[in-house]
Amino acid sequence: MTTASGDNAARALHLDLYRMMTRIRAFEEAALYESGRGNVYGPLHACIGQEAIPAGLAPLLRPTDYVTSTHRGHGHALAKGADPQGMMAELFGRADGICRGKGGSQHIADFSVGMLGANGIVGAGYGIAAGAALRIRQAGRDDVSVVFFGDGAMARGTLHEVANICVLWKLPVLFVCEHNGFAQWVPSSENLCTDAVAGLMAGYGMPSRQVDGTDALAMHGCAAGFIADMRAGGGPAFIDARANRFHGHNSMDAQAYRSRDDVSRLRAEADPLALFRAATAAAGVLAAADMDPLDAAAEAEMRAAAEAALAGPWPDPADAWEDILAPRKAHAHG
Amino acid sequence: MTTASGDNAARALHLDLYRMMTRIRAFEEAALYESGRGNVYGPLHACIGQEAIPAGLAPLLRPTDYVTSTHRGHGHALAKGADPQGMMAELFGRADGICRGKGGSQHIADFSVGMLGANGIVGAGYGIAAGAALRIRQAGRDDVSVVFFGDGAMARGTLHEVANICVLWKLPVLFVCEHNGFAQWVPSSENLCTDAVAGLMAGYGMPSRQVDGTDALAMHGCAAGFIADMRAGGGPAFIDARANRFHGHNSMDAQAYRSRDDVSRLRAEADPLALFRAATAAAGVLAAADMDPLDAAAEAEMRAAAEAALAGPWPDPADAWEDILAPRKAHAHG
Amino acid sequence: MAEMREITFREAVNEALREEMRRDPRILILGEDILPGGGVFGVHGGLDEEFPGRLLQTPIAEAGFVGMGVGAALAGGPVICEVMFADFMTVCMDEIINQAAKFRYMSGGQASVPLIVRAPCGMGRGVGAQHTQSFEALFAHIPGLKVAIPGTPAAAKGLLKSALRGDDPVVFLEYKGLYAMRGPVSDDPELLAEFGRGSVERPGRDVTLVASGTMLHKGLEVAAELAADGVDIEVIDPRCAAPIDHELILASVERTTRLVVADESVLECSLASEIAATVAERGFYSLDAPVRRVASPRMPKPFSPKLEPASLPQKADIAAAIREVLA
Amino acid sequence: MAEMREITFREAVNEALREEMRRDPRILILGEDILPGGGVFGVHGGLDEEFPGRLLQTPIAEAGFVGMGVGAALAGGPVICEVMFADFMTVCMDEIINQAAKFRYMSGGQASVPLIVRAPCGMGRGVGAQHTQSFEALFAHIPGLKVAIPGTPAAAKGLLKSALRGDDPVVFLEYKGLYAMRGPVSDDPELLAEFGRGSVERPGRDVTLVASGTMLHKGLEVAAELAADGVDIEVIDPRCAAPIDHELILASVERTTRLVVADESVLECSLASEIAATVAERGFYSLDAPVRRVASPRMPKPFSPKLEPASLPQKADIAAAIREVLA
Ligand SMILES: Cc1ncc(C[n+]2csc(CCOP(=O)(O)OP(=O)(O)O)c2C)c(N)n1
Ligand SMILES: Cc1ncc(C[n+]2csc(CCOP(=O)(O)OP(=O)(O)O)c2C)c(N)n1
Ligand SMILES: [Mg+2]
Ligand SMILES: [Mg+2]
Repeated sequence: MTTASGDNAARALHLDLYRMMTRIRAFEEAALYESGRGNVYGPLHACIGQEAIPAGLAPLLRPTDYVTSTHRGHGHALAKGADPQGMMAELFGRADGICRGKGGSQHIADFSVGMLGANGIVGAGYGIAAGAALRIRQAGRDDVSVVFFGDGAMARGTLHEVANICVLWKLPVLFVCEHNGFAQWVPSSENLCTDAVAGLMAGYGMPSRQVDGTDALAMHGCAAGFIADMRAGGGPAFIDARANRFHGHNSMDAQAYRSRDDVSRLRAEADPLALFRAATAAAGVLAAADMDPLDAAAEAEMRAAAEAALAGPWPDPADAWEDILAPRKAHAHG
Repeated sequence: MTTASGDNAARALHLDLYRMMTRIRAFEEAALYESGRGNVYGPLHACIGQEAIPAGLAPLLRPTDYVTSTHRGHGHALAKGADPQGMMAELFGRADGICRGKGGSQHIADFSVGMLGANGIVGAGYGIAAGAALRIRQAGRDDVSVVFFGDGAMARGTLHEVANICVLWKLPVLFVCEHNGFAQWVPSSENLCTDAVAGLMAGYGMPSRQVDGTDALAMHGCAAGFIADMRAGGGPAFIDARANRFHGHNSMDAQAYRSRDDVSRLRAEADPLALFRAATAAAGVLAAADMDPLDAAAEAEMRAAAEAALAGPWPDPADAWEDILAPRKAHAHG
Repeated sequence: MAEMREITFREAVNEALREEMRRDPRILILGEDILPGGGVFGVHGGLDEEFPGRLLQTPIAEAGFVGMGVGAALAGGPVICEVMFADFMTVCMDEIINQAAKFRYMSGGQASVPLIVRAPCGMGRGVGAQHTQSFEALFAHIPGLKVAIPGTPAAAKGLLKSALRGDDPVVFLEYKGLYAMRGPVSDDPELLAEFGRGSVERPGRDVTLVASGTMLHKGLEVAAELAADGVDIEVIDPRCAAPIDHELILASVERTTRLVVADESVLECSLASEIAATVAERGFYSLDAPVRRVASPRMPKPFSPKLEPASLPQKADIAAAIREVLA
Repeated sequence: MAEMREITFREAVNEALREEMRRDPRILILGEDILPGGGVFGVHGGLDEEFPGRLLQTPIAEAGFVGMGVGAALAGGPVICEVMFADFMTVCMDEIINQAAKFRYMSGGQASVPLIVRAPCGMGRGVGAQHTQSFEALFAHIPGLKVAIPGTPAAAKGLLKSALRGDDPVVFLEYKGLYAMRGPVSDDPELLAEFGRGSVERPGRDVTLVASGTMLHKGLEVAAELAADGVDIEVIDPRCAAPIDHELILASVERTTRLVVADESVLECSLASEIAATVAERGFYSLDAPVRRVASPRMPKPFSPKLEPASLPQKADIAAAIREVLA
């Protein structure tokens, strides 16, 4: 890749990766700001510190691919192409929220881009992603299904039930563990008997790799290989993506269980955006001048999204009665 | 172990192993016979062909150890010391059945000897065994808890939830997979994505071994090591015990999915009792003359158990109202 | 012209699956031990031959494969998950209650979840407490779910077809005791049964007997017997536990002024309770006597043949209840 | 002499745990995120310090650790499993419904299962459909289980202590909206509350209002308000969904001749339905008006602050129901 077109492609990819990371960051900073002002209803689970994971995958995914997500789902939704203004309006409980104000942060979904929902039940995404993958294979499509989940979620048996079936049926499911070292305030060492979680999948014969989840390029490279393989008919794969959660479990968590120093150190040493800037600059691919405008654009985009969302309409209480069941169809009934 | 006392101990162990196998076989032959005569209510799941697994463990277990079992639980119950007459009466639905006729074959339990129940829910035994092991550790006892389960049950997520906790908390649980190649009529290859099921536990760092489950001595040897380790404070271990189910899934299964020849071949080549007789004779430890009387005694014991059970009383319909909740205690109530 | 034939409940389920699978190539079936013989209760007989690759034999992993059913339904088109015994639905409750039932709502109407979870339920013989339960009330309590408990082959076929043409998650419970029962079923493949519509299986003037599942047939027998004594019982199969056809029941009670509800499931917080409460609320002034429920008593199902009958409502219980409300 | 103090519901739960753990060294607590802070709702505050090693922080594996709760209970002595939100009990239903509830029966009385599954339930603010449910009706439907839904600190403390001294599996549901509420509680550590015993929280002559959980407090407020209009409402906290104190309710209705039941859970097949049905059956001739139920409508809980109120029974609904039965 020393050709000019190779350089251009690399540059474009780097820009894409950084743009997505800074957009995710800006979305959540804006959301947290609005949360502080009382505009967000309910708790917010920020993925700040983990942006490289969804951002690394974003350029690899098509609208017809599927993603399932968690309580910490803003990054996944943005990476899959969901509209930030609709998302923001959802956090505020507005009528023009992406889920009409019925879901909130923990249930953000955008079916139009294959984002099959954040989920309030830890470990619920595995089966949903695999079922979507089953549809892909049934239809003879070469799409893939990605399930994001936390390290804490690896303790749930649904992972194993689904992993076994995915290998048996060779389903195109990419398992992405966002290994941030905590489940709420419980350190991973109290939740999982092994740190080497990729090894838990090895017994199934599922290709599994540990990746630095603060490195968007590394995430991208690893996922690219797995996803290409799946599009060519291969079965599931697993990524153990190591990253850090800079904020508390959610917007109500004061983090009494870890010191400010720990968090400051993480922010200083393991910020995926800063690391990316430094590495790309060192490699001579992108300069600060390339990335600063992306930061500014992201910030502006997300502020605008928040402003627009704040100006949006509240739902009518009667709307609560809609969307419980499908609208009735006309049929011959006996 | 070339001393005379070693020889005596080995001989005693061999006799114990064989006695338990032939007792399990005789129990189930008698039960199947009574089932054919209409005396057993409901389906019977026979473990004939798999007797070496519970028999291999039996000499290692104390009454204060725990066992949890499956729908195919007669062998486990006998190996743990349950009374065959009470068991037989239970199969017949009699008032003097070991569960007062309320459980039947799929729910045989004998709490007096630490047999915490056969179970009609595949995969339910893992948690129960681990919870019992938690009590053992809380009380500072050096007992162990054994969970028997089929290869089909390895597809259930509860295995993994519990395995992870057992390793984390170093609980004395011996996981024994009775790997008979079928789940009902589904071959294991359609149920599990790997034949090497011990490998599924390796990721947890749980000591795991594949053992010939038709060889009572091999079972005994493998389990002895694991159990000794647990009694000394060690954590869980896993045995993948390979054996064969000679009968159908249960007494209602005509086995349309495999040929008579297959079954005949298994009976000829993989009968744990015949194999044991041949091997011990070849090794000069026991002779036919040692074992024939055990067969005769077992047959007589189980026939007597069946006869006595058949003579036992039926429950009174009003008994159905007992044992739903604990008897009321006297308390000060506010 | 459509013709009526007498077929079994099992055949009716099979026909519904076959006809709808012909019509809609997206329909998939997931379940344990469904191949090669069509499943423990045989309802899938012949389908694998006609629709190769569309019946997927799953590992023993109900949470896993019902979760996959949710995903496959979300990603387009109807999916059926068979849970071998309704009792085992306890291991995939989250997938049904928190996922399938709520996705349309939580997504603000974006999602459709045409997932049908079929399960044989109710009393068996000699199978004990973990293979005999009836869970229609548990699911009827959950918004976002439809719950079918057809009492006849016609209801089974019509409702299952309807479920497969709909866009909602459906819990479809088949009383094991009904599989071998025969009844008239139309061969018109376009004839569906509407969810939430009960059926008057026997018109009558003196008492309304709402009887679901196996109780429908015990109820019809009691009605035939008491007719000899001059008691004219209207027997209604509610067919669905959600939505419930309250209008049909209330209209009937308005005529008869007396209500008995018979339900195989356990009494407390049951469908029988819901129907009785609704009539006490909305049909109170029609009633000339207390309502009476006949249901399973509050005990796990025992194993022994001598104990089983005590755990199940019997014809005599229905007859006694009817006599009481007429007293 | 025992003294009464005003403490919060949360403190009442904590006191019950503390007193019983002092008394019975076998008691263990398993749950997620219960250390170091005492759990998401803080009910375990200070217990780890006093009873080191007896609070076990579990992985996110409810089926696993509640299954272990069953085993530990079978192998001797009371165990508490905290499920962080009642909604998550869907992932360990088998352990509760098929194991804990049935072991004594299936073993012919050999087994005792002193397993208490505690879970915060009911409406929260801005947490949506998967963190707001009330499942007392699901568990009340299952024989072999006791189900507590204390409406006051005194009921919470007394019932939890009673559960911990008993030998039966108990589903113990704590309405999140009550944790901060204060009420009088005795400091006598030997004072228990009996399972299946309701409590008259306000005597009255004109209407019986059976109101559980958060509805108890809405009901008491309505009663205070309507007292100004000369309506004298008897307010009963049923305290348990299984067993239900039907005698208390029936006796009250016999005096008042009118019944309203208020329940935060979804209407269909609810505890409210069970109580209404029972009164329609056994107290029919006492009733001078139709029974009325006030419960959550058949919708998943929405997220938006503008939608949440529509999903929950309000004081105005209780007041309207009372006016209706008095009309
Ligand atoms: C089945 C279930 N159990 C418990 C919870 C409560 N809960 C929500 S998030 C969470 C921690 C999840 O940790 P992890 O999977 O590592 O994700 P992270 O928050 O670190 O992104 C827990 C315990 C839940 N939502 N669902
Ligand atoms: C949760 C659950 N799913 C399904 C079943 C039905 N079932 C009973 S036994 C069985 C096969 C079990 O196979 P395996 O674990 O290998 O045990 P084996 O019968 O071979 O001893 C199945 C599917 C069940 N009892 N419980
Ligand atoms: Mg985490
Ligand atoms: Mg097997």
